[in-house]
Amino acid sequence: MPSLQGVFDAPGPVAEAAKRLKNRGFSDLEIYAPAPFPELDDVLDPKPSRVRVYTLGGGLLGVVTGYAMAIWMSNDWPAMIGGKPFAAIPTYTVIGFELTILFGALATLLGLLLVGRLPYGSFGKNDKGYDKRFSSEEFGLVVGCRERDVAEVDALLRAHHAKEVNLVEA
Amino acid sequence: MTPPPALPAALEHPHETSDSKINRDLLSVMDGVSPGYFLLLGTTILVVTAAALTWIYQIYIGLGIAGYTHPVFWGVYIVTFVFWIGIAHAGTLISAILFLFRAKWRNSINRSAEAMTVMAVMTAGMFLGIHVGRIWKAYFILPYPNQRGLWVNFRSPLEWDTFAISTYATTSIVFLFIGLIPDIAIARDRYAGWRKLLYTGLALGWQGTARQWKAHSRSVLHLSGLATPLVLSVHSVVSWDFAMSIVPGWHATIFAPYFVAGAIFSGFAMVLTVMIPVRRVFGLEEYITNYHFENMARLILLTSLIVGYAYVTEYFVAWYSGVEAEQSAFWFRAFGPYWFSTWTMITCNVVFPQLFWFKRLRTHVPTLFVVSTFVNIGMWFERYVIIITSLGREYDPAVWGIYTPTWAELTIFAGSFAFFAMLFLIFMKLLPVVAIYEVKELAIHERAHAAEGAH
Amino acid sequence: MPEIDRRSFLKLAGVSAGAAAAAGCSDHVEKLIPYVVQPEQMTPGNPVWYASTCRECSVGCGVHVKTREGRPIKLEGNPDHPINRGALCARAQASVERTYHPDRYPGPMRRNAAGQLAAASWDEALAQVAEAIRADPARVRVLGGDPGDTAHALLERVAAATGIAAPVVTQPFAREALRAATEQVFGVATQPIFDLSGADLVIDFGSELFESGPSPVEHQRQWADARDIQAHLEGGARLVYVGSRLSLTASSSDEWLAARPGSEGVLALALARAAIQAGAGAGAYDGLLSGVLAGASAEAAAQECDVSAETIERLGRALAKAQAAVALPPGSAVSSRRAVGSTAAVLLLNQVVGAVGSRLIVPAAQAGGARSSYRDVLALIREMRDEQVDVLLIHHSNPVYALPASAGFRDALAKVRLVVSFATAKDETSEKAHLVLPDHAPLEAWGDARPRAGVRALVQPTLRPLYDTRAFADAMLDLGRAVSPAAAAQLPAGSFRSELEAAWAGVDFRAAQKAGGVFVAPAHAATGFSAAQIQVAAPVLTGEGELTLLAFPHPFLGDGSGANLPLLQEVPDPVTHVAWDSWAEISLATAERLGVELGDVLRLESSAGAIEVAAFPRGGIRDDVIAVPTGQGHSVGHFASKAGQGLPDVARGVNVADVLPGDGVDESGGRAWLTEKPKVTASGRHRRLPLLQWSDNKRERQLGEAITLAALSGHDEHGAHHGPHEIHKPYDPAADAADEQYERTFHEQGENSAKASDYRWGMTVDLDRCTGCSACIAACYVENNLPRVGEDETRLVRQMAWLRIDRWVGEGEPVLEAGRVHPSKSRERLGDTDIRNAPIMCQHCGAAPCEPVCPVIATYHNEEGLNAMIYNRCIGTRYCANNCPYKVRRYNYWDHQLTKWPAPMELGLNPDVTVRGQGVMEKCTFCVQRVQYARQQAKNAGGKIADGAVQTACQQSCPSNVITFGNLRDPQSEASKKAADPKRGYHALHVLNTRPAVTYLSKVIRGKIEG
Amino acid sequence: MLFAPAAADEPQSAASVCEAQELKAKQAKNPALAIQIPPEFDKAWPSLDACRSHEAAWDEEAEGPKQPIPFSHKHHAGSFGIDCQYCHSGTDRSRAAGVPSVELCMGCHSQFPAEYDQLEGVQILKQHWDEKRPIEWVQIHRLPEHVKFQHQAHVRAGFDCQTCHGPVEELDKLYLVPDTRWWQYGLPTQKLEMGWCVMCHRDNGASQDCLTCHY
Repeated sequence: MPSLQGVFDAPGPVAEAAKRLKNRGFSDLEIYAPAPFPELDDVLDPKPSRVRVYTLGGGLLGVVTGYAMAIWMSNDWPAMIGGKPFAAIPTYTVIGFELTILFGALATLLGLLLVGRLPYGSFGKNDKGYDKRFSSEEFGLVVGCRERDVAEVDALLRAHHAKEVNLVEA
Repeated sequence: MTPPPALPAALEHPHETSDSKINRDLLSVMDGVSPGYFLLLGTTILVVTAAALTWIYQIYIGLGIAGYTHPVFWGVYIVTFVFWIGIAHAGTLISAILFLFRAKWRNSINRSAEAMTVMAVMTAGMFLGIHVGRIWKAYFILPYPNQRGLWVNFRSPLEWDTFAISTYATTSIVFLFIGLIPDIAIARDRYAGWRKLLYTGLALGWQGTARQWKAHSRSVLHLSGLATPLVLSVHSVVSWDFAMSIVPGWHATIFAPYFVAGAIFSGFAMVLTVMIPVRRVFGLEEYITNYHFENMARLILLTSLIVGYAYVTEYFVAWYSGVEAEQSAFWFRAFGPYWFSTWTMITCNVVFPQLFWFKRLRTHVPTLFVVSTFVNIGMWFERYVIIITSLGREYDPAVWGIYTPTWAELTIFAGSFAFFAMLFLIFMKLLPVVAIYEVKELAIHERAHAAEGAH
Repeated sequence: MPEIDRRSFLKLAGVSAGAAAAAGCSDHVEKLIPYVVQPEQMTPGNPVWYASTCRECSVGCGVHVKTREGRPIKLEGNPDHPINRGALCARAQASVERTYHPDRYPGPMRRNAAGQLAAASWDEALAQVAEAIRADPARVRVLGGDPGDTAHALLERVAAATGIAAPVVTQPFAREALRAATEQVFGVATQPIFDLSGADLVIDFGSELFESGPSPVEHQRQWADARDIQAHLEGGARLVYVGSRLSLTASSSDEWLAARPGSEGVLALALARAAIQAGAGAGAYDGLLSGVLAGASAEAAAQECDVSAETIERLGRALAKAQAAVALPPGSAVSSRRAVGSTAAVLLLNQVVGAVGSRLIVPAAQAGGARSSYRDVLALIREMRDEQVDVLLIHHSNPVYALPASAGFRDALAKVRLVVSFATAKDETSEKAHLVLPDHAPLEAWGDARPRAGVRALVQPTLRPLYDTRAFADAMLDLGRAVSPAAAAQLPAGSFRSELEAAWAGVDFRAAQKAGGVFVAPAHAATGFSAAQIQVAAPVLTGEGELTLLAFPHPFLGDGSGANLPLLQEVPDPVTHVAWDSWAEISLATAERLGVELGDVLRLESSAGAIEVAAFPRGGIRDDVIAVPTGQGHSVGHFASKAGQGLPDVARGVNVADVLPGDGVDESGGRAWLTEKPKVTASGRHRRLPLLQWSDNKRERQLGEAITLAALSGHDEHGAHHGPHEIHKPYDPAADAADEQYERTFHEQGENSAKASDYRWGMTVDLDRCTGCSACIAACYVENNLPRVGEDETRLVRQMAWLRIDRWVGEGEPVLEAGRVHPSKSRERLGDTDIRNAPIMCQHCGAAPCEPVCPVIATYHNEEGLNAMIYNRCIGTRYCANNCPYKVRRYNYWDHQLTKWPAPMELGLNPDVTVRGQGVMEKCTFCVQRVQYARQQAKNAGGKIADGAVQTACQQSCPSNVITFGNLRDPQSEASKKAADPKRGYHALHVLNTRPAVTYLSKVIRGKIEG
Repeated sequence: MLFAPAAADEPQSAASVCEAQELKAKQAKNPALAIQIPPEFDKAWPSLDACRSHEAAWDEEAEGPKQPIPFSHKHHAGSFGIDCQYCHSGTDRSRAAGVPSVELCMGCHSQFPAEYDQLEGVQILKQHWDEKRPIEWVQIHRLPEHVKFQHQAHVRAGFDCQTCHGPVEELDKLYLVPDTRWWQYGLPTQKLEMGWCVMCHRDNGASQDCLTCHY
């Protein structure tokens, strides 16, 4: 089934075009942008990104691991150190804190990969509708539709100041 | 603050060329190596080799080739370690904290700053290995399960260090990498040959779809959230390497904030010292403007004041405490055989930065360069003062002593700078030294505004 | 050393697994080499002890030699020996190094055509000498030190049998003047015995009681006991020191009279006169006032000696009042050309104060034994110069080094056709010899001695000779037999060993072997007293300089015989803390006048020669004196010279004898040392001295506390403020943070709680008894395999001493002096004796700062209160050392075990103590190996470790019982009792709340002597 | 096949006592076997298993280093059941176990009949004794220098030598018998490794103070 690729200059029109298409019931949409733009974020998927879940989870895991490790290890072979307690919580806070950050950061990276579906496709051998111009300064809106809708989509895209519209897949 | 200058006209007509000017300008840094570049790289590699050989010899023959003496068990190695850790703070600070403050002007310098962070941490990390007496047993410091059934001492500041530094290194690398992904994708689309392969791999198939950008910006946000307290913690932990001891001149509650301020101070200075020539050589004036430099200068002035305040406080507390050991230690700092290090420190860190009160000077690039260089020197001497002079005058006057660095220490010290420079030179040719996508973000916004204005 | 020797050594010794010499965990194949025949009394792994006698100096202390697997590894004092009663000095501790010295000759050597010493066989070597003697026995001479009683007798018999002249004896510090003076005054030519036990007033006229005196170890103990503050609340014995520099002895004295050197005799007479006038002798000696004491008025003496008349009068009264006063005669440093006179004067003083017979015992003259007279040596040199000597046999001495260069021995030696040396290890003399017939090392040989009346000491071999050596006496016997059948006929048939047993025929030899000799109380034999011949006169000094040269005996190197022992070079001089080098002490004023600072090189010139030596300006020396220690300046020897540092033939320091006139003899023909006023100039060069103490300014920190007698007895509340009692923290196990933790934790865990551990090891250090003699340091080195790091490392203050002695001058003051690269100026003052010697070892803190900072738990606190240091866990961050306020941790910057023990020295290592490798921290362990040994013995016996069962090495060796080690959890232990001292006990740097296990007892300041 | 008629005509003959012992053994299994033993070799000593142990102690294939003498612990401690402490006499009163002196070996071997000297090991032993030359055994159970092991403590606590040294009495040629009895956090510990000592100490409530072994 065919898909059309609209090329835009600015994020705004892309967003509007995408909204319109979505309302018209076109579900197979993909937006390509050279840089992050808030207006594009929620067009296709209004739900807040789930990356934060990973970060939080990693952080919590880290703090627990940090304290637990320090306390258990110090008691596994108790050696008297300068008359300090074996479970010296204040000092172990440093360990807990550092592991919070460490695990949090790694989890965030993991989140990015999973949520962002990376590594994606065939490592960027231009997939459907992707164009190196999109890594320049232009925006792309790729719509998959039925034969009979091609004309409509084309018109709609142009109506939203698409510089050009290409049929990237017959 | 003065508003950001209007973007160069060329950007308003991106279709005149097949590719955007931003891409071409910023990627051009990466291609083509001049003889000058090779000369520079060669020199650094030479020095690094010399330092490496010295290190190997030291491992073989023993730390005796360094200048340690009875009361002074820590020397130039630890001084330089703390110095580099300090440098490492600018990057994360600029990218993370300024990001949270939405200080958009950071966009053009944060990449190189983050890169510097990673490199500085790598350099600093090596010094822990150089410093210890039995590096072949240094793995004992890791809490790994072993047949002996032995664990590590989590009460030791050095153990905290191990965790803090490794965490910091990992996080900074993650931070840098996530920021790089979109730019690597840009490069992937524009290069052929081995670079193509390399970037294809590193870009992880980035295409800049809406979903990817969404996840990306969230990750950057969260990482910034994590990195900000981390930056503050890391140098606090390093400061506790000293503050947790009972050595007069080390055992001070002010150390954590004092060190953090100092770190930011030296970090910004180092960014200036490096970026000014880079901008000059690669003609990036359009992206890294005096406006950026001026803001950096402002921050340097601020932190310099904080650091200066810390110096005063230290002396005041030493005097006010009435503890004779503290008093004589600080007196010794200022007027003992190490007076030069103390006064270098004060001149470079407190006096020179005051020039930035004057707009003419803080926008005058040569001045910026000179002052920031002096600040780096001053900050190295600050650590020298703290470590060496305090150890030289401890509780038992019978075993007071004098420490003088040896050729070995100085070689390795020089090697660390060469190592840092080498990494940066390689980085410049391998990866975008300015965050392309962030610059575009700004540029496209500008253009949008311009367009609306036209209507 | 050659493989064959090692084998033959191993054959007898046999090494147990993992002998200390084997480096760390190397993978190379270790051989287990058992005995062929195992001595029945020895078990591999357990020590075997032999009683013997120390021959390092003429005192003859009794030692117990600790051997492991047939190797002597440590000397400890023989508790039953009347002289040292179990203690030893640093020199004795170091003497074990002679056995394993790298400079030892592997066998007989003969100088070949190329002038090099090459190996030879005993037979050909002896044949050659015998041949030469046979040629003309009249032109043969024997020169040497004291080979021991029987050996000397045998030597004389050989001489007689072969018709060669009677042997000449040379001993640089032979106290010939004392012998002569004793004959003058008491009519007996002998060495008197001084006994300080029970004395209440001691005046030392420069004998250096505690360093090079008549019997340092014995006298330290007697002195310390006589003034023990527990036993004598009024302070006990007082010590007055007469001398021109603040020596070790002076530092411990209550009053120091900085008299002009050489004026001791005058002062003694003046004191005697003052004492008599104050009623001493109850009129018995009034006759003297008109006789020898006629001119000895206090005023005249004040002029002569530079001591105020008032002081002389006061001390005179004190002497008269004293129940048990005694005066010690001038030592070698102040023995001038008029030494006999001044010595006699001091003996007279003893007579006047009634010391003779009790504290000064004059035994009957002994027959036999080696007598030396410097005059005879000079005569011999003349003969040699006139080519009347063809063969010269040299034993037990190093005349080329020890005799003043200007005496011309070196040149005269060149005129002797055959020079034979019996040296064990190479020295200046043996390097000049044509033949070397090496003697056994002291620990390898039989021998005996009569160090003094009533003591007949036995020397036993403790290991089979390492090399192809032969006991000196045996060599002489063989030589005598080889000379002619006639001679052989007159000589005993057996060996030296059999001769020895014959000589000891009268006594139970087995018992003597166990006891180390036969001891009886010396009998006082002096009948008369005559002051008639006493001739006191001012010293005759040659040279036109303004400064009098005081050539004082180095406390460790002595006459130089100790200079090749690395340990004696390594242990810093207790007064100046200089090691591995010479120095010249001058007063601060003199330094200013010459415009020199510490380390600036001075040039001393005299008619005899010139030396260049680094200046050591200090307050504790007269302005008209320059003092240089003897013993340094060797040009031969791995450690004595700089050969060990890769600088062969470069002398270490200077030999002060080089500027002394060769003809310096006193009235009796003994050697005089106080003879020269050299020209002293600044050479303009500077050398950094290997100096181990930065400052003598305590800055009022709690490091070496003192309390006045008044404050102690509670009379003087003002003085009390200076006393440390308000900072005292009496020991209380609950005060040990670690203990609290152990109880809390293990109690919960129901594991072996801290209570279950019966021990909390601790120590008390009584500064009031400490003289700073440094025997403890030497003992620690030997016991714990501490590397002797050498000059260069010492200059970087990288010594590995686990125990050091801080020397403080008074309380000090917290001056904010602008620190200089030089150590800060000496705070000593003439006459000021408030010197505090504070031995500092690991304090085994209950809340140790070093422990929390170690990332790998290489150092921690164990149940018994020991601050453990686990070498094999250490990664060398060195944070613990930074955080130790006492700075007692030492770091291995190099792999000392490879570099600092040239073969065969590693054989002398203590197998019970790990030899630390490169990159690890180390420190005092409270001799944990001894604790563990005692624990095992106790276990085997089914009991607990008894109090006193564990003696740390430092405690064992200490001559004045400064250190007490024991279980602080047992309130009855010696250590606990002493630590509980309410007024004197304190913890070093207690303000840091480290809760140490070491409790110091402050020095008691007794003040000047009241008249 | 069991019966070898060929062998019957030419009886196998022995060239040494040991061969003789072997043949006797064979014959015991197979009475038909004709053997011929010269009288000088027809002796009771050395016994068959002495011969075999002697052989095995120098077996190149067997694990463990070659010792200067083909000494078999199996023969001495095993078959003859000599108490370990008879030779290693220091164990109960010293840190070191002690290796027997040549004299001790000779104590027994000098009393044995002359034909024992046919064994090469005995010949070497006697050479050493005559030349008063020590035997250089290759050490097998070796601890690094920084470990201070107390034999007496463990022996007096009643532990068998085998606990650490393995079934010595069953070995002709000695070697470090592997033992991974003790596991630490799922990690195997090799014999004579620290964890190996520590786990045993834990199980027996012995001290875990580092200073017990490291000083």
